[in-house]
Amino acid sequence: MKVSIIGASGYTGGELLRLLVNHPEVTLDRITSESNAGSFVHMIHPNLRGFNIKFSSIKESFDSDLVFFCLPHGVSMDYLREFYDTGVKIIDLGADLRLKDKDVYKSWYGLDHKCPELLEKAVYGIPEIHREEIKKTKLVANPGCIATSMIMALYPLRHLNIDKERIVIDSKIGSSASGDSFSASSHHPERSRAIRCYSPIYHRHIAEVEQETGFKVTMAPHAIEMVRGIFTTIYLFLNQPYDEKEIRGIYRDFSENNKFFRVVKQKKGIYRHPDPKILTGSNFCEVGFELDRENRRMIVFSAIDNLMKGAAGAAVQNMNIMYGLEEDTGLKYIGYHPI
Amino acid sequence: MKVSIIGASGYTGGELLRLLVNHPEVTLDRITSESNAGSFVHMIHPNLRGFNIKFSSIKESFDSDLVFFCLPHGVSMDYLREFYDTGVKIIDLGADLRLKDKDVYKSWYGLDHKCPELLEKAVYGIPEIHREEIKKTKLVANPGCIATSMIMALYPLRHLNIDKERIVIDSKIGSSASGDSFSASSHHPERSRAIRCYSPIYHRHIAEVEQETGFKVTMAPHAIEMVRGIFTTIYLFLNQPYDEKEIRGIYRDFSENNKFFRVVKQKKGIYRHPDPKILTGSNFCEVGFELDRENRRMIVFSAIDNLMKGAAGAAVQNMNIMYGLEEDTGLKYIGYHPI
Amino acid sequence: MAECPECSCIIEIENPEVGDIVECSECGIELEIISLDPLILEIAPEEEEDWGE
Repeated sequence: MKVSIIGASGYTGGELLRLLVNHPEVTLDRITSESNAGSFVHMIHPNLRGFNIKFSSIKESFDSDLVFFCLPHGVSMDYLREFYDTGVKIIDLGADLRLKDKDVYKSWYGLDHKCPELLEKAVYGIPEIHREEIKKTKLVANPGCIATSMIMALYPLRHLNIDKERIVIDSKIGSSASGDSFSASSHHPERSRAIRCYSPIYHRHIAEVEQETGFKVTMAPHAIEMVRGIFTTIYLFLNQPYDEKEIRGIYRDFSENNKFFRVVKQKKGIYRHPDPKILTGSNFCEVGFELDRENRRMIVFSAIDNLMKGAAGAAVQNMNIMYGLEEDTGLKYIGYHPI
Repeated sequence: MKVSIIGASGYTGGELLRLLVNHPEVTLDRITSESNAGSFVHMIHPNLRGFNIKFSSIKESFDSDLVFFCLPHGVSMDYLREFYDTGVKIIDLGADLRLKDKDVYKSWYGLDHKCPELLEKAVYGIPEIHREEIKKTKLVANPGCIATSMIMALYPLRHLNIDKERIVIDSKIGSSASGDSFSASSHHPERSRAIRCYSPIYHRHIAEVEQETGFKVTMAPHAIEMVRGIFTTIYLFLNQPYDEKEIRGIYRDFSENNKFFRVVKQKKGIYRHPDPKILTGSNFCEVGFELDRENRRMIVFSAIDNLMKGAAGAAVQNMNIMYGLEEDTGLKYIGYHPI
Repeated sequence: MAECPECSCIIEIENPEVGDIVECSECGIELEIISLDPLILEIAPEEEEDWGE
């Protein structure tokens, strides 16, 4: 199928392009970037040297079956309706279609939604939850990266008797999650080795967790010494005692139905809990846990590559599902060890 | 074809296994590690979770067409003759077969060679130099990682009028190049952010450079803040003036005949010279240069991933050539950006 | 097809027009088409990019 990427000069667009150039079923149509139109992609994404792909402009003609939107939130909205009306399939990696309720959207993003009628048409792009709907839709809202790491860990526990009002989440985030625009705070001497909490409590991805799991969470993201990767630590209060086998069983069943979901809780080896370090470039989400039976508490760990399962990898996974392909087509990436 | 890895618990063996599990023409036979026999591979290489491969012992029966040796130098020698005599194809990723002259071997490794008769049967495993011989041999000596980065940059210049006795090489090396055995100096608080020159002048890989290019080099490797990657800076004294187009032409021709060799010298973008950062996990060698015409000097840059083009990637490339396959079969890995 | 005056890489140009700015795929320099027949490229005036170092 012929696909285009709108806004391909950013990290998400670049990662998506890396996946698409080696995807067996895909031929590329337009790879747009207004500021770089006419220039070679590898001047921005050096890992794509040798492919000789050029950026084009969104104003040029399209001949695509599916279009990926990798535009900042608020900008996507300007083009979504125009493209949707042409009948083309769309996967929006931005935030404009993630929240079903335009008032909730306004409260988190401070913008009036320009195409609210698309909100209930869009399917939230976590296949592990919405696989059947994704098969039938023409419009997918790719989830936020931190949201993905939280939802993948919490959703399988939705039937447990836990205090759904008191969930504490402490997330550690790689610098690539804030995109390629640089600032004083991203200047190497200031950013290197920092442990910097940013937008605690009011991080936008929280809204997606509540929408998808019904859990009310408090979350604080911390930028740490990492480029790719999200490591999320979730603190749960249980209303009744559970034992390890029960919890592990729940997660194991979930992994049996979802090939990109892995349970990691080992007694041996260096990597006994999930670790984004070894997931780099792969589409896996690894979840583990530690149970404090007496005090009825549990800690759950969740690790992903924010540019893969948290963005481009999930987008290709959604595309595969929309076209009835094997879900891991063009996504058979294994992490590297050591890295 | 059926292949085995002998000594698969180390970083090179693990990287080779990562490539082989996704190689279209390969089925795995034995994956040995004496200390881990019977245990799952992913306890040592967590990125290989989900493949359920177990380590076996070298004492068990083999049914392989080709065997990769990933044993420390000196240990390989104990098994090489035994396996060679069975007629199986061998690629030795260790150092025991790299130096053609057993006395040179002894001077660099301090050991008497146990199977000197294999030395002239073994082909030095840089396809960009020995492609035709590799097609016909049953025994390949995979080159050293730093040696690879130096030879790939110097070999194309072998006909230039340069002072072949005065070549200065300053190499920056990732920690994975010293393998998985830990020590006081590899302890994180001591190793993190270190810039530590180790075995200057007498580094063993120098012998391979002189053997393959005829150039006499002085080299000092520096361990820096990097896990994967080698960045080699080569300082050359020219006996006559050359201009940029000539040098670029030489390297461009070399890259046209060798798909894993790339010339990188750009006027634009962040990555204007080679950088191992964006080659992580790929089998490319990137070479660039800067010419000082008036003073008849030149600096050449060479970047590789020490575990890929410097080890496992080259080994698979050699295997592909030995079996008449496309050279990049199972090696179509693109670097990641950002990483 | 034309040769980049900076690095002599051969550049393919679809429907070239005089005055167009094209980019060399190998060295990334910006080039201006100054004639069509024969197709000739000249290094386009561009401010020296600040390396930030």
